[in-house]
Amino acid sequence: MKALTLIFIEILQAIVVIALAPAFAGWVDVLKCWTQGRTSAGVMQPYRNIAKLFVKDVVIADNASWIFRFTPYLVFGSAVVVGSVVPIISMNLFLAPSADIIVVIAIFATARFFMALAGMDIGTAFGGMGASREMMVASLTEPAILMAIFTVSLAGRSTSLLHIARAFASGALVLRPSIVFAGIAFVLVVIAETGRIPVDNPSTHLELTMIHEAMILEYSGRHLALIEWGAMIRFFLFVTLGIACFLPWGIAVTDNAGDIATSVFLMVIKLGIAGAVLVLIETGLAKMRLFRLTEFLGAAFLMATLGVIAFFILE
Amino acid sequence: MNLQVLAQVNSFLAALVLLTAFAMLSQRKINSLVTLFAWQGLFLSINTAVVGFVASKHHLYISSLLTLSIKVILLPYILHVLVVRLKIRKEVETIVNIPTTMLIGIALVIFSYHLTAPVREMSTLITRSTLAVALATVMIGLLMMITRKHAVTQIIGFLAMENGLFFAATSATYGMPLVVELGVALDVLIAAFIFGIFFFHISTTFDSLSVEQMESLREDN
Amino acid sequence: MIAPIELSIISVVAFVIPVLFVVVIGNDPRRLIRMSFSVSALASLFSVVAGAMAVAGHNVEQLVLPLGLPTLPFHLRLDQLSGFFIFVVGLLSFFVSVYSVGYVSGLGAGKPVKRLIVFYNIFIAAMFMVCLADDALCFLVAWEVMAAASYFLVMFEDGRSENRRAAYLYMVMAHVGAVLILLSFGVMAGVTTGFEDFSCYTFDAMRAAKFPLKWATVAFLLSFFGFAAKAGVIPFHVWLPEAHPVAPSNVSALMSGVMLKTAIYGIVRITFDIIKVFPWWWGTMVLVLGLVSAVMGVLYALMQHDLKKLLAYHSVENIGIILIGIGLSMIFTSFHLPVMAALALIAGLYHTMNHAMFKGLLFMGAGAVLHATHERNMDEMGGLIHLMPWTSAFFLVGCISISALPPFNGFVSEWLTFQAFLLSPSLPVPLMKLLIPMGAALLALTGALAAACFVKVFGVIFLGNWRGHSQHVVTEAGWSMRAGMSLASLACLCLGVLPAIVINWMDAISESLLKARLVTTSGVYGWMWLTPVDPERASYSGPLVLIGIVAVCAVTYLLLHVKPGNISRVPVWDCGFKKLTPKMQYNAVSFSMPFRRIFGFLFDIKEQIRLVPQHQHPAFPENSQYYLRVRDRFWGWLYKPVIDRVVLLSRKTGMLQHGRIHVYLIYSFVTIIVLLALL
Amino acid sequence: MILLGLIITPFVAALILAFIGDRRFAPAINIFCSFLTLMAAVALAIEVYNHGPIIAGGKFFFVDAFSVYLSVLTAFVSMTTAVFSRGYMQREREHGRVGHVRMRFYHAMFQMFMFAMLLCLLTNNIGVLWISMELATLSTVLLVSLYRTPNAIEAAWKYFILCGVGIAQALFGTVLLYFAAEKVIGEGGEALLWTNLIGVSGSLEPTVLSLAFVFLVVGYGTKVGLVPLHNWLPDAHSEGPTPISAVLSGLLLNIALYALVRCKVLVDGSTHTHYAGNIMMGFGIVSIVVASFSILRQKDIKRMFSYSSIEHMGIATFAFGLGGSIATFGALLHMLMHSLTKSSIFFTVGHACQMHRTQEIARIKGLFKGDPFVGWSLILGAMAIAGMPPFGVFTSEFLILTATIKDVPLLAPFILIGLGVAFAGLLRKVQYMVSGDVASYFEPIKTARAPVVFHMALVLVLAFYIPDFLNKWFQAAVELLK
Repeated sequence: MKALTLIFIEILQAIVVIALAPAFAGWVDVLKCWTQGRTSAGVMQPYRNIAKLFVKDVVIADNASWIFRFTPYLVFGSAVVVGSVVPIISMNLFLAPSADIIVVIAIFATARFFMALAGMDIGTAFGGMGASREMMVASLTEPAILMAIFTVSLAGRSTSLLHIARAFASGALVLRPSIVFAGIAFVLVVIAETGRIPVDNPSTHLELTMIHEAMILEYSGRHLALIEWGAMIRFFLFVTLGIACFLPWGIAVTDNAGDIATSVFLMVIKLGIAGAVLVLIETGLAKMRLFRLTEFLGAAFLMATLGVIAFFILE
Repeated sequence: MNLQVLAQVNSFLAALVLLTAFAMLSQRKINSLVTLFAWQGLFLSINTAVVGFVASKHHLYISSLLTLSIKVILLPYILHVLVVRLKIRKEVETIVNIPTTMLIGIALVIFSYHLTAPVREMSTLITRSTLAVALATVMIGLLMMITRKHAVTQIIGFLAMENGLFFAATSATYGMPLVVELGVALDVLIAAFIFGIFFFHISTTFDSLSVEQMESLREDN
Repeated sequence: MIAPIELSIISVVAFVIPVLFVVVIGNDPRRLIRMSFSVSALASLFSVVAGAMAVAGHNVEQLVLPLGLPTLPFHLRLDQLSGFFIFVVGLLSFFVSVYSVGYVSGLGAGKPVKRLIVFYNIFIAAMFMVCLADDALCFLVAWEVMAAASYFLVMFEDGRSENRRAAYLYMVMAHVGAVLILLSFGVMAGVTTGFEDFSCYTFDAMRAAKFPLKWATVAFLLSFFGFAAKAGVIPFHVWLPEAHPVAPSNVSALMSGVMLKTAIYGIVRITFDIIKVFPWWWGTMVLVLGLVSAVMGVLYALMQHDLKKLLAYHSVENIGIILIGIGLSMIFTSFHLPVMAALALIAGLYHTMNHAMFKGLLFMGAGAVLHATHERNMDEMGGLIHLMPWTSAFFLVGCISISALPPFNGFVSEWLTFQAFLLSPSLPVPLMKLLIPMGAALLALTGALAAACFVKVFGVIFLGNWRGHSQHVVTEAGWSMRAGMSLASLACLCLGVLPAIVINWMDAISESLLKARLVTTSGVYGWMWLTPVDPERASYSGPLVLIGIVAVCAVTYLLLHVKPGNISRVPVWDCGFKKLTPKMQYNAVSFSMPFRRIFGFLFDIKEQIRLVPQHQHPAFPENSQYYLRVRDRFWGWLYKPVIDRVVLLSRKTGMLQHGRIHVYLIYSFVTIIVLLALL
Repeated sequence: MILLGLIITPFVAALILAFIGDRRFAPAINIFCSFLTLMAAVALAIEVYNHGPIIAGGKFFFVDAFSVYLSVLTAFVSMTTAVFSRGYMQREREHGRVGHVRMRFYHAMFQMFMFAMLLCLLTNNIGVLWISMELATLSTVLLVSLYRTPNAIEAAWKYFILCGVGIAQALFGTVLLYFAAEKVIGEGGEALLWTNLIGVSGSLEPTVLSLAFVFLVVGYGTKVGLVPLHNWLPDAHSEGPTPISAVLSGLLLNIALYALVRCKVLVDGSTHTHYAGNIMMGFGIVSIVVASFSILRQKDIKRMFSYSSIEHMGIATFAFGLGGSIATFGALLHMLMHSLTKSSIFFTVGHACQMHRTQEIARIKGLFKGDPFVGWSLILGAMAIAGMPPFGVFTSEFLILTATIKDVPLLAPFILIGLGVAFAGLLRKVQYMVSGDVASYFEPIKTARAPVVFHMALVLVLAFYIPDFLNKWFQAAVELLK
């Protein structure tokens, strides 16, 4: 019985993740349009895009190898797997122990690795450019993200997401400087990781500025759909990851339906707020030149480091 | 004759040996060098004989005769022949000028006197005081080899050193055992033949006996 | 039942057989190659078994050979540590020997194959002896024989001047290192244990001895730098990127994969087994050097476009990572935190094994590529995945593993290292507390850069289109080469997916060295979960992650193919203008351009762009030439001055011999005067 | 009896060879006589091994472990050298570098040289020791100048003069020794007999002996080739015929060192201080450093290896000076290893030079391809002499270094720097010569492999396994010299 509930929760969470991710992306777009005074296409637009792509045929360059075709599935699959270990609606996921926060980051890194390879597979200049830039950004992001994790896991005395979330949720809502610094760092990192302004512009195909788009330029049909969807899930997961690490209050501890329902409800609200914050940042800033990114990510790293130092000095 | 006299004779001869050494050091002409060398040998052999008489060591007479025959007659003769054959007429130019060489020589004498002082303390022989002279002769021979640029003069310097050694042997310790004396004499003889051969090789290869041409094996460039 | 140590000795002796083959059937190269390398493979398997048994069976075996000096015969000893390294060496040399059957026969006529076979076997045997040796003399003999054999292997193609230069540089560095090691043994035996007879040159005696701190430090520094010269720790790494590329690829696989590890073995042996008690700054020094090597190594690698040179620089990086683990372990040990020390040590050793596997795999792959293309410059390659599907697949496995990505093995050891880092708060020294997180960040940076580097490598060599000027007929590697690579990739996967089992096996090492075990905590969730410290702290399940990803991929694939949508293959969309050419692809140099911009200050970069302007339209240049040269800064900083000094001194000594006999006589004259005056 | 045979054989051989001159079978006779000598030496060694030291010929001869092991070594190397020189000198004649007369002279003098060295080793009389040392010099002087080239003559002249001066100083030292001895023992031949001297060394006058030692060390040190008395050595070794270089490097230096060590023992016995030892250590260190740095910039292959001889003699001298059982053991082993290795190196070098008709390193290349045997034996020999395991030189250097680190740790770095630099220098040049493509002017020749193989095999085996009797021998010698 217990086992069944656990499995049910796992499946439920997976479904929530897969289903809600496009909506969140759509919500962010809507907010963006509002802040920029445009009329939006509505929250459901991403679903329409994905559906449209799925019905379309696939066109592949004739020198594409199996890597090119395998990557979309991997991107999607890795995103879903991560989605089933991050505590989003409940704190007892039986799969959660199979991957702690470092593993989660590493799984995303694997997806990115293959994405970059796919970018280079066709042998166009754009693909290579995208791959090179993506890996560069990633390599600068990695230290910052690790520092943030370091702080959190110092505070939570663990790197396992469940335990971190539990540790914070059980404690009262106190303002700890280390966590605040780490949180800020994490936000910056999320912006970089998910390719939002000012690091990258998801909605542009302006050749010389694009990073992520450059890599997937050759994709079409269901492959593109999977990649887009995977990217949305990734975006969604990063945000929920932040939520789980920095404000996990309200995530269901028990298994009864009521708690889970409330935690889903709370989660939606948190996501809404998080989206708003991101949009504010995005509209507040302009796209940076590629080699100014070092400063941006340096700031993130600095924040995270301050977090660690603050932890040791002030707490 | 009593010992005192003989001791005086001995030291007198030592003085002569030293004198000849200095004379060689100052001498420019090779012929006269050879002559001086012969004189030195002569004094040496006389001295050996005297010491032999004093200490009644009869093997010393033999070595005295050896000296006479080799160092006074044979070697000077060979050298002379060589000098004539190889037509070595010109004077030998020195690296350091004569007076300086002299001063160095004197310094050497003093130094060796200082060195042999302790030995003289413990020796009971009447000839002990001449050890310093012997050492000085060796040193001066070496000095001569250093300061002369000519193969023959180097050889003469070498032989002068041998003389010094021989003198040391007789004066410090009434002569080495006979077998050693003979061996040394034999070696000197062989050496004489070898440098004889050498002179011919050198003069045929370098058409002169000056050592200065033999400076091609070098690494300082 | 034969004892492990005897088994290992048998395998060492067995390596002589191929040498005999060279004498006996030297006239039939094909047969010679096949037989000798299969014998080497067999012999390596013996050692694998011996090592595995030695680690599993919790006892120490010793043996004294009737060889060596009358007063100091050769002592051998097989304990958990040496067993582990013998296991690693044996495993890789088994794979490589299998691979070599095909590789060496493909070398082509005119190559001195006999030489290769002879020294190949001596080399491996010597590595085993290094791990077995239990006294200074035996160790040094084995160590130097190993160096000499590998020197001749680097000299393999002695016609090429770069080989000669590399081999020479390598040999001199190795010898200097050996001299330092000899000194440190001398200090430990001669100075600290009152030297009665030669028995104090056995490691047993050194273990028994109590070292005063001053001399212990001297000995440690000497031996550490001696081993560092072998391991290629920055700044002693200059020989490594020269020597590894020019050797035959199977040899580079062994050199990079396991020869460097013998140095790690030496460091662990000296610090944890012989000296045992040390201040925390030793560990800090090791840690810092490790970090520097890791970051600099990967950055230099990123700048390379010569495949094997790039891999060689990655060896520097990975040695750095290993040293990070060992350094952490030393720090924890000096603060008497045995369990954490055990974790860090296991992390380091696990990475040792992993690096052996994937670096061996990568070099074998590189060998296959070179073999097929006769090209070392990546910018002349491309699109090989279509021509060499198997090789590319295996190489990809290597790339993922070395980039520390799950579910392969590189990730596990780096994850363990991170866990070790995360335990630093329990250190009593505040400084360490603040510094060690930085180290973790640097390690993360290293991992990410490695990933970038291998995206470049795989992308440029195997993906895209052929860039080469010479359209060379490229064919897939032969069966034996594929067999060797597939075995190695399998090892990578297993070590990545089932770490819990391996670590339970390795635990004996930490128990024998540090008297602490991980199993007590790591066994909680069974073999599927790896929980190094305690399940509350961290946990990773390779199998589940793998299965999960595979399952989701499969399901989505099936769902999307219930109604088969058709895939149309078309030429690449060239935006409507002139046809795309392979020249337009990103190549190694352009891929690493952003990194050059960001980390440029670390290198000595010379970059020129020459535009030949068109006469009517200066705006549109006729063509442009691009020249780039990235150099190692350390050569100018560290080595050139020393060399200049030595040359100057030798010129000075030449002054002594300047030909004038008078001067020589004066020397003798002055000598005697001086001695008399001193009297 | 055996002893007499051992001494007489080379002497008679010299006479015979001088008599028969340059016949076709002269080399064979040369080899045969050397072989007889070797047999005699081995027989003598066995006797000494069984019955301890021998005093014979009215106390004229004295053989103990130290001298007998050196005489076996001498006989052995001289035999292999004779084997090597057969083909070598034959080719030299074909190349027209030597004629009938000189061949006659060569063979006779070769044996005479052996006689002189054996006499050095076997005599009991310090004076005779000196005489035979001088004889050894004189017999090789004209061999060095055998080719009559200007360089050869220059080299021989320097050899003659410098060694003559040196040896003269040694004679002065000997005189002083006698002077001190006759006080205790009384006049006459008795006072120069080693067996008597060692007995009473305690009561010899220290000041005189230390004075004597200065002259002895400068004298014999000149022949050992200690810096700064070494200048004759590179010239003589590089300009003479290669077999002579082999025996000069491999044997004569040993003999000179032997004489020096004998005297040192006496001086130590009398002064009871480490005075003599310190002087020898000083010379040793200076020789090691200077020689190793000189190796770096040699252009002539034989010169380079003669510098390495200086370096190794420096090591041995240093070790004897250091004293103590380990260092002395190491020094003895080092003398053995060095003679074997160095002579085999000179054999291979000789082949290489004849193949390329030059001694210039820059013009010798591609030996691996040209003649693999020569190439490999050259580079392995170079590694052996540079102190790489698994060759015996490493073992002895290991022993010496351990002793150094224990007694005078501060000097160890100097030795190690010297060894390192020498290694780098040797390897660089030798690597150049063996690798690469064959030169256009390269002409293959029939090589004498047996000597090289013998020597290297011995060096290799002795590195791993020192047989019991040899060990006992060395121990006995160590007891004598401690």
